[in-house]
Amino acid sequence: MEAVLLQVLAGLATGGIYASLALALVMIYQATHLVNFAQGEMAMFATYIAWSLVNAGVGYWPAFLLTVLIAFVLGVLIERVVIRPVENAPVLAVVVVFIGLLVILNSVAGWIFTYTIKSFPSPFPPALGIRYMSPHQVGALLVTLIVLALLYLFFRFTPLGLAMRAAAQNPVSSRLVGIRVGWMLALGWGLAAAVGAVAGMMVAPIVYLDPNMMSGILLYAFAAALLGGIDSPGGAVVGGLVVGVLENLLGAFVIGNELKLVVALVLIVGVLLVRPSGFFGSVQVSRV
Amino acid sequence: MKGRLFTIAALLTVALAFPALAQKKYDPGASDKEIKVGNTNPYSGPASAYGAIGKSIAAYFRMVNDRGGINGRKLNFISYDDGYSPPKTVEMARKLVEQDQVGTPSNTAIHKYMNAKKVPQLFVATGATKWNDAKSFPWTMGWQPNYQTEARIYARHILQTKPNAKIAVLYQNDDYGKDYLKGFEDGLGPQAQKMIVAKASYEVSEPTVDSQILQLKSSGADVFFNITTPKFAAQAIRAAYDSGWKPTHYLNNVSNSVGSVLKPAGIEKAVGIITSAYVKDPTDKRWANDPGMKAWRDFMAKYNPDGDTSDPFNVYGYTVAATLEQVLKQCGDTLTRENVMKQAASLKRFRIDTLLPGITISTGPSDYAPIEAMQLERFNGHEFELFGEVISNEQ
Amino acid sequence: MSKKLVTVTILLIVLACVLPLVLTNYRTFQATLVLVYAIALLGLNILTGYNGQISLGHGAFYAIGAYAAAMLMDQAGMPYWATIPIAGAVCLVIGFLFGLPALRLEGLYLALATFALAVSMPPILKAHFLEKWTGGVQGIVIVKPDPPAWLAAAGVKLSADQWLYYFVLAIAIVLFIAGWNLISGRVGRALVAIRDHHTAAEAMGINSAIYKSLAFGVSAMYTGIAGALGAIAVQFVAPDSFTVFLSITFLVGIVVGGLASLSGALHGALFIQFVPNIADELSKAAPWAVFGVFLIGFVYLMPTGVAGALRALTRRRSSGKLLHPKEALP
Amino acid sequence: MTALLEVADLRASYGATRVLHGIEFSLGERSITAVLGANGAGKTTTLRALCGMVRTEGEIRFAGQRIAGRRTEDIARLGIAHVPDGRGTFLYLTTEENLRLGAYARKDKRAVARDVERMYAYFPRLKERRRQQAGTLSGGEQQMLAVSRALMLAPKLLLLDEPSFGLAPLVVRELFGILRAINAESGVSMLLVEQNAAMALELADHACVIETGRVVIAGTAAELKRDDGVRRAYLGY
Repeated sequence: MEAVLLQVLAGLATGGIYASLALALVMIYQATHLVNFAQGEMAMFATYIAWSLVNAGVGYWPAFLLTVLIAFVLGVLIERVVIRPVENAPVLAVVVVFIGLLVILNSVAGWIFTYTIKSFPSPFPPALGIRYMSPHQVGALLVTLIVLALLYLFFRFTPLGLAMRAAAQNPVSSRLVGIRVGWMLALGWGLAAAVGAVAGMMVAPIVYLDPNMMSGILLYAFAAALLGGIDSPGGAVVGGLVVGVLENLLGAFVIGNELKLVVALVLIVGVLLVRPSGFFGSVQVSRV
Repeated sequence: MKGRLFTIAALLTVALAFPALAQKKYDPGASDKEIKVGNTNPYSGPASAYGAIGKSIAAYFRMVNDRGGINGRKLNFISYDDGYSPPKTVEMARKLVEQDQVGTPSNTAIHKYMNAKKVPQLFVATGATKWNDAKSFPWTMGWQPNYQTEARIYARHILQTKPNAKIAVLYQNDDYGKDYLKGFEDGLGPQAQKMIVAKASYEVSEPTVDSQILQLKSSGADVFFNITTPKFAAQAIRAAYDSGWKPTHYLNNVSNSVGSVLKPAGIEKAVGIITSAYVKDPTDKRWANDPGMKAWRDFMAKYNPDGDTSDPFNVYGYTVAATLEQVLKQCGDTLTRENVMKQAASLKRFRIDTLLPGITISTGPSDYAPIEAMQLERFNGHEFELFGEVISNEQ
Repeated sequence: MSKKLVTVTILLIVLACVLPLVLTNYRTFQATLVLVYAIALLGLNILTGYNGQISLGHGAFYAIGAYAAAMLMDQAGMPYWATIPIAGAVCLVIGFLFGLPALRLEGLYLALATFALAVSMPPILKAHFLEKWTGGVQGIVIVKPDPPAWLAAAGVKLSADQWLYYFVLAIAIVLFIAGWNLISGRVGRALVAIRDHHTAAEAMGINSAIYKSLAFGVSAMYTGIAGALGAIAVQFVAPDSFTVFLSITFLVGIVVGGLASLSGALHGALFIQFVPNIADELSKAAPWAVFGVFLIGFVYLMPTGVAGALRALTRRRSSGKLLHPKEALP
Repeated sequence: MTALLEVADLRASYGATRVLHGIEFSLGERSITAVLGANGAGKTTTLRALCGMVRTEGEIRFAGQRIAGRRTEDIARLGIAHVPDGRGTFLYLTTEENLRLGAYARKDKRAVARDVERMYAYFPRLKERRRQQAGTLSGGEQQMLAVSRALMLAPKLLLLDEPSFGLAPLVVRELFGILRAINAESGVSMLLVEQNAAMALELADHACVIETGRVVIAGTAAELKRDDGVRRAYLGY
C-alpha cells in the first residue's frame, strides 16, 4: 500500500511539471487559438537566462522576477517579429513556423550553453518537504497552483484578460469594440512565455537543465492540456496531474515501464473519444 | 610520396546507440599531400551532446596541423551531422566515402556494408560490444572498453564482496542499456536470476526516473546497478538518496563525471558510489595539477575555446583523436586501407596522458578492443579513490 | 490535365530516368530517398492537404511499412519486391481502422491522437514480447537488393543503387498517377468538399465517415509503401529511426511543398532531404538553427508552399494580375 | 444640419472585384439614416468600409476627422460602433462579459457600470441571462445583446447591419422602438442598413438607396416614401 502511495505522490510531482508547461500551452491557446510547439523550448531558454543571472551573482528571487520579465518581453518580440508576418498564412504554415522556432531555440541554447547538464537552484526551504516529497516538489506544485490562480483571476476579472479571450475568439468583433487585436496576441505570447519561464524554473531543479530539458515534457504537457480541455487552465493542471499519476501507476503495477506511456496515451485518446472536448473544456471548434 | 593522395576516414559516429567508426582508404588517383579523415556525429537532434566529441576531434586535428601534420601530411577532417538518425547516418557515411572520397563510416546501419566494402572503421565511439568482433568484422574496431566488459567487472566485484546481494538494475531502454545489462547478467553467471530482484527501464523521452527508483527501492534490493546517461544518472542518485534507499551503488562509466553528474545530483548524495574509469575526469580535483590534463586544458583553451571544460566528452574526443594520430604515424608513408587497419591492430602499450595511470592501448590481429583495462573507484565525497588493481579483462 | 502540364510531367519523368546515368551512386541513393519521401508526403497530403485531417503521426505508418518489409525479408526470406504490396496492404488496413475512431476527433484532438500514435511507435517496436520479430532495440539489418539477373542477361548493367532507384521510381510514378486519378475524380471532390464544407457535404449525400476513414487508409498505405522502400534503401530499421520527429518532418514537408498539391509532395521531399544537409554545411555549431531559419524563411516567402508559389507565378504571368488571398470574398 | 459623417467618392473592392463605385452621402448629428438596396448592392460593404474592414479609396470624414484608411480599432475608439452582419457576438463569453467588452475602449468605470444597468433596463431579458454564455441566447436576445454591446461604446454613431434579420416581426417592432428611444434619449446617430424598408423608413429621418455600388436616391425618409420608384422596388406597393 505504501508503494502505491509513493508512486501516487511521485506522480503528482512529475504531474506538476507537466501541468506547469500545459498551463503555458493553454495560455497561448486562449490568446491565439494555436498550440505553440516551441513553448517548451522557449521555457528552456528562459531557464538558461535565469541560470546565467544566478551564476552572475543575482539572488534567486530577483533573478526569478527578472527572468519572468525578460521572458515576457521576448515572447512579445517573437510574436511581433516572427509570428506577425505569417498572421494570415494557413494554420499549418504557422505550425511549421513554430517548429522552426523550436529547432532554432534548441540549437542556439546548445551552442551557447553546451549540452552538459546544469543543476538549477531551488528556492524552497526544507521545511516545505513532506515525508515522501522533497521541498522543491511541494514548492513547485504550489507555484503551479498559484500561477493557475493568478491566471484565473486575470482572465476572469480584468478587462485586459477579457479582451484577450475575446480577441482569440472573434478578432473581427474585437476590433469593432476597439480592442487592438494585434497587441492582444503579442500580449498572449508574452504571458505564455512568462508562464513558461516559471514552469522552466520549477522544472529545472527536478530534471536538470539542458537544451533538451523540455522536449520530452512538451509531449506530456500537450496530452495533459488536451485531456483537461485546451482552453481551460484548471483543466490543464488536473490533466497534468492525472497523466503523471496514471503513468506511474501503470508503469509500477500494471504493464511495466516499457509501455506505460503507450497505454497512458491510449487511455487519454479513449477518454477524448467519449468526451471530445476534454474534461473541462468548453465545446467549440478548434484549430491546430 | 608525391603524386599520391591518401584519404582516411575516421568515422566516429558518436552515439551510444549508433556508434562511430574510423576508416581509411587508399586513393592512387590524386596528387595532394593530405590525409582526409571523415566522421559523422550528431550535431543536431536529441543526441547533440555527443557533438562535443566531433568538435574536440576537429580541434585536436587543428592542433596536429599546427604542429606540421603527420609525417608531413595535413589532416583534413570532414564531419557531417547525422542527427542521430540511422537513415541520415547511412547517407552521410556514403557521402564521405563516395563523394568526399574519404572512406566509409559506419554504424549499425551500415556495419555489414562497410565490412563488405573492406573500408576500415576505426574507433567507434561507443562501448557496444559488437564493435570489437575482429573475426566477423575485420574492418571495424571500437575504442573504449566495451559495455559488457565493464558490466562484468562490476558483477565480479559484487560476487566477491557481497555474494548474497539482492540487486536492482535501472537501464536505458536501447541497445546501450541492454548491452550493459547482458554483460552484467553474464558476469553474475547462473546466480543472475536469483540475485537480480528488480529491473526497471526508462525511455530517454521521460522527464524523470523517480518512479523507477521507487519501484526498485520497494524490491528490497541492497545493491543498485545504475545504467544511465548523465542526466538520468544524476536524477537516480538524488532520488535514491532522497527516498532513503541506501544500496551499494554501482554507476556505469558513461556517467561517472564528478562535475556533470555527481555535483548536480548533490555531492553528499553520491558518497560511496562505485564506478570504473579509464580516462581522467576533467572535473576531478585529483587531476588539477596532472600534466596530462594540463596539456588537455591548454589544448581546450587554444583550439576548442567554445568547448565545455567540465564535459568528459571533450577528453574523450581528444584521446580518440590522439589514438588515431598514433595509428597514422605508425603507417608511415604506406597509407593504404590494409596498412591503416594493420597498424590500428598493432598498437603496443600505447599511452596517452589523459588515460588513467596504468591504462594503455593495445591491439592485435585478433584483439580489436583497444582499451580493455579499467580500474574500480569509489567516491569519497570529494573525489574518486581508485581501489583494487587495474583490471584487464580477457573475455 | 492541361497540355502544358502533360508536357512538363513527361519531361520530368524523362529527366528522372536519365538522372542515375549521370549521377554517382551516392547521389543516386539520395535521389532514391527523395522519391521515397515524395511518396510518403503524397500520402500525408491526401489526408491533411485534401481532406483537412491533421496527422502528427504519419511516421508511425512509415515505420510499420518499413518493419513489415524488413521482417518479411529477414524472417520469411521474402524477396524485397514482394514485401511492398504487403506493407501497403497492412498500412491500408491499420490506417483505415485508426481512421474509424479518429472520426470522432476534430482538429487538435485528432492531432493529439495521431501524435500519440507516433510517440507510441518506438516503445512498441522495442517491446520485449515483439523482440523476436522486430529485433528489439537493435533493429533489423537487411541486404540491399541486386539488379535482377534478367537485366544483366539482357545486357543492361546497373549498380544496386541504380536498380533500386529505378524500382522506386517506377513505383512512385504508378502511385502518383493513381493519386492523381483519385484526387481529380469523384473521391477527390468528396474529400475536398468534406474539408471545406463539412455539413454541406453531408447534406449532398456524401458519407463523410466512409470517405474520411478511406482517406486515412489510403494515406497510410502510401506512407507505408514509402516506409518499406525507405527501409530497403537504407538497409536498416531500428525503433529510433521512427520517432515523432519523423512525423513532424513529414508535416513540414507537405507544408513547405504545398498543401493539397501533388507536385508539392516532390518539392517537400527535396526540402526535407537536402535542406538539413545544407544547414549542416553552413554551421557545425548549430545546424538546427540554420534549418529553422530556412524553415521560417520558406513559410514567409511562400505561405502556400512551393507549389502554391509556382502556381501564383504562372497565374500572374498568364493573367498579369496577382490575386491576394487576403482579399478574397468573405 | 451639422454633418457628423461625410462620405465622398467612396470606393472599395474585394480582390479584383470592385463593389463600391463612389458612394456619396452625409449624415447629421442625432439623426437616423436608413440605407436601402437590393442584395449585393453594396450596403454591407459600405458599413464595412466606414469601419476600415475593407480596403477603400475615397473620402470619409467623421466629426471633422479623416478616417479613411485608419484601423478598425482606432475608428471604433473615435466613437463609431458597428452591429455587424451576423451580430458578431462573442459566443463563448457571458452576456455581461459581452457588454463589458463593448465598453472596452472607455476608461470611465463608473459610467460603464451605469450603462450596463441602462442596457438591462432597455432589455430586461438580457439581465436574466447575464451569466449565461451568449451562444445559448435566442436569436432575438442575441440581436439585443449585439445592439447593447455596440451602445456600450457610448458611440456618436451606431452602424446597424440588418438588425431585423431572422427575427419575428414582434421582436423587430420592439427592437426598433427601443432604437428610437435611445436615439431620442442619448442623441446617438444611426446608420441603418435594412431589407425591411418599410420599417426602416418609419424609424429613419433620412434615407438613401444604393444600387450596384452607387447612391441613386437620397433624401428625407418622407421624400423617399413618396418616391414611386422606391415604393415599387422596396416597399412593394
